Amino acid sequence: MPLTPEARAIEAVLIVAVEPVPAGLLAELLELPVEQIDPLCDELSEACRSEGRGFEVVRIAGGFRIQTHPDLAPYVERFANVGVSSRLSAAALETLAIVAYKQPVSRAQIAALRGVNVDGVVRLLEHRGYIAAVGRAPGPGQAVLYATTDAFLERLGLDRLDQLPPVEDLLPGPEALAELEEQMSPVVDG
Amino acid sequence: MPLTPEARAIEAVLIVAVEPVPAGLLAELLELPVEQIDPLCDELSEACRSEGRGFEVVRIAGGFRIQTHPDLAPYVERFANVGVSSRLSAAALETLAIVAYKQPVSRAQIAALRGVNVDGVVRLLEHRGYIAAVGRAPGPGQAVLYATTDAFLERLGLDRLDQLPPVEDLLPGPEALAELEEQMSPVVDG
Amino acid sequence: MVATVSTPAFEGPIDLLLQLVNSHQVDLYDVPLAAVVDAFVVEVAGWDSVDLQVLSEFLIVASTLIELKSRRLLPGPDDIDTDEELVGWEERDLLLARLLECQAYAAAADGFALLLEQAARSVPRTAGLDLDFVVNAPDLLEGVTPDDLADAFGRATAERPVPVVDLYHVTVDTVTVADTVAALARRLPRLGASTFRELTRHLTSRMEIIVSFLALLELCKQGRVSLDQGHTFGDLEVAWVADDRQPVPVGPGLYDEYEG
Repeated sequence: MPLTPEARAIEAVLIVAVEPVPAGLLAELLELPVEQIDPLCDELSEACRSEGRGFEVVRIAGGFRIQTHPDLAPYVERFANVGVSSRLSAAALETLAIVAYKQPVSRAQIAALRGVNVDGVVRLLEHRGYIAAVGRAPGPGQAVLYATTDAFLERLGLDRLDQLPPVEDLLPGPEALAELEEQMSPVVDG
Repeated sequence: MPLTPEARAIEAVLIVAVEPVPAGLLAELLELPVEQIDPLCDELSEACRSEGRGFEVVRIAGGFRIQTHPDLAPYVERFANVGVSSRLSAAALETLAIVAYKQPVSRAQIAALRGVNVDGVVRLLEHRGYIAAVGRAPGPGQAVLYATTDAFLERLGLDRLDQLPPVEDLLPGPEALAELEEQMSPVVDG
Repeated sequence: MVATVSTPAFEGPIDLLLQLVNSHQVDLYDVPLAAVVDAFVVEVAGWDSVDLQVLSEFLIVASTLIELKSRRLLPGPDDIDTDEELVGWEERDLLLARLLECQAYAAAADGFALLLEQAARSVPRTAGLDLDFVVNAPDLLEGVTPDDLADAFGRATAERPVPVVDLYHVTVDTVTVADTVAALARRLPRLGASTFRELTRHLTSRMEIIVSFLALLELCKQGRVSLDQGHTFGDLEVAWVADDRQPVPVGPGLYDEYEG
């Protein structure tokens, strides 16, 4: 049985979501009363079960999210271990370098500097323990700020951050960064 | 009709993937001959369509990926945080077209065609990940040669470069040619 | 190295021609050649060595434009010698070929814009792996030294994104040649004689100055002003030729407009 339009919309949002999405936010996006979200997510969840999808829709602390079906963990683990390249890509290394030299820094600031969405790369670096969230920026939005970890220093064979080779810092300061961030209009071009 | 175990496993892998997964890698993970991957992905794709899911399974940039259904763009865009990127200018798009059709191509070759300095535009396109330096031209000068990237294919929603229309199809028709010629002949008004 | 010529609407000779060709209202001959040449000269001055290829290509484009434009601008015989007309056919053919190729890429660019727009309607899943999966992948920083990191930082910062302001659809308030002819026809009789620099002193945009120049040429064609330039690049002396027989025709549509 095909999904209802509302359940489809919820599924699409959960597909792009990186964090669990609260029912309140889903209600807002769909312009529906929040009481209707639970039944819709149940519909979605049930549809995944009955059709034997490879993922499930679950409610966890903070909201709803899509995750792989536990049955398929062996494939997912194999993918995680085989599918990742054994070296950091040039893009990932450059992002790591920006975090190392400009820390603490937000994802949006890195994105503004690199001109591309860096969510995936930041996640990877965080996942691998090279960088970590260390706080939140003051002001509106309260963006999460990232810094390098002790594991990062260890892997590079350094004791302290100030042992990093000096670089000519051509990057704009915080104010210019904020401005740059603003100029990058949040238009999706693909 | 429930998915086959193989299609489920592929779906689970695509759910955790952050970039298109090549058929060869899927075959390796599932321990199946690579020829069986295409039909399995077709099955998955068809199941998504017939059940009216909020996402689709597509073949893009040489691999498979899960993406939201275009119908649901209004919800997904509102959910935002889908990427920080600004639109490409007409000049950037034209330069990108030249690289796409003439790759590998040097900056000087692009400049000769466009009749302007293209350093800034090439840098922008490289920075945005649409093009990348892929080598150097033989001969004196050893100009850096540029080609389009997988990210270019992804952002244009293409699987392979040869899906672009042949350049011959893009040339203006005979009427346009006649008109051009007429405009370029030295008419003096009296 | 090829010269970049940037005015709000035009970028370089080829772009310029393309725009002229594509928008049917613009006269091919109304090209701000001085700006094109100025920019090129500045560019050449910065060269370490002379690139003959670029130089000659520019000369072909520029000389073709200059030839075509000068015939149009200068008062002269109404018809031209056919032999003379044939001169430059080869250059024009070359230019034509390049224009055609550029048009094909411009069409491809339109297609790209469409594809980008369509593709942007679908967003890929990038949530990645749940963190509770066990990953035994090798250390991704294996073999990376602090110096590599510093180099990466250098690369990342050397390629800062250039904020792009797309002026493609910006329309500016245009000052028309017709209006300027009318204004000069009122102003010049009082002044009697003046110089181009004097007449354009109050103007702020290059566009207005170009339009004033074109308006003066129109008046010159009509025999209402005399123009004299003492020496190359000297100030242009403008003198009103008193003629009470009939007023200078004014009104929209009487003069070719500059669409720069």
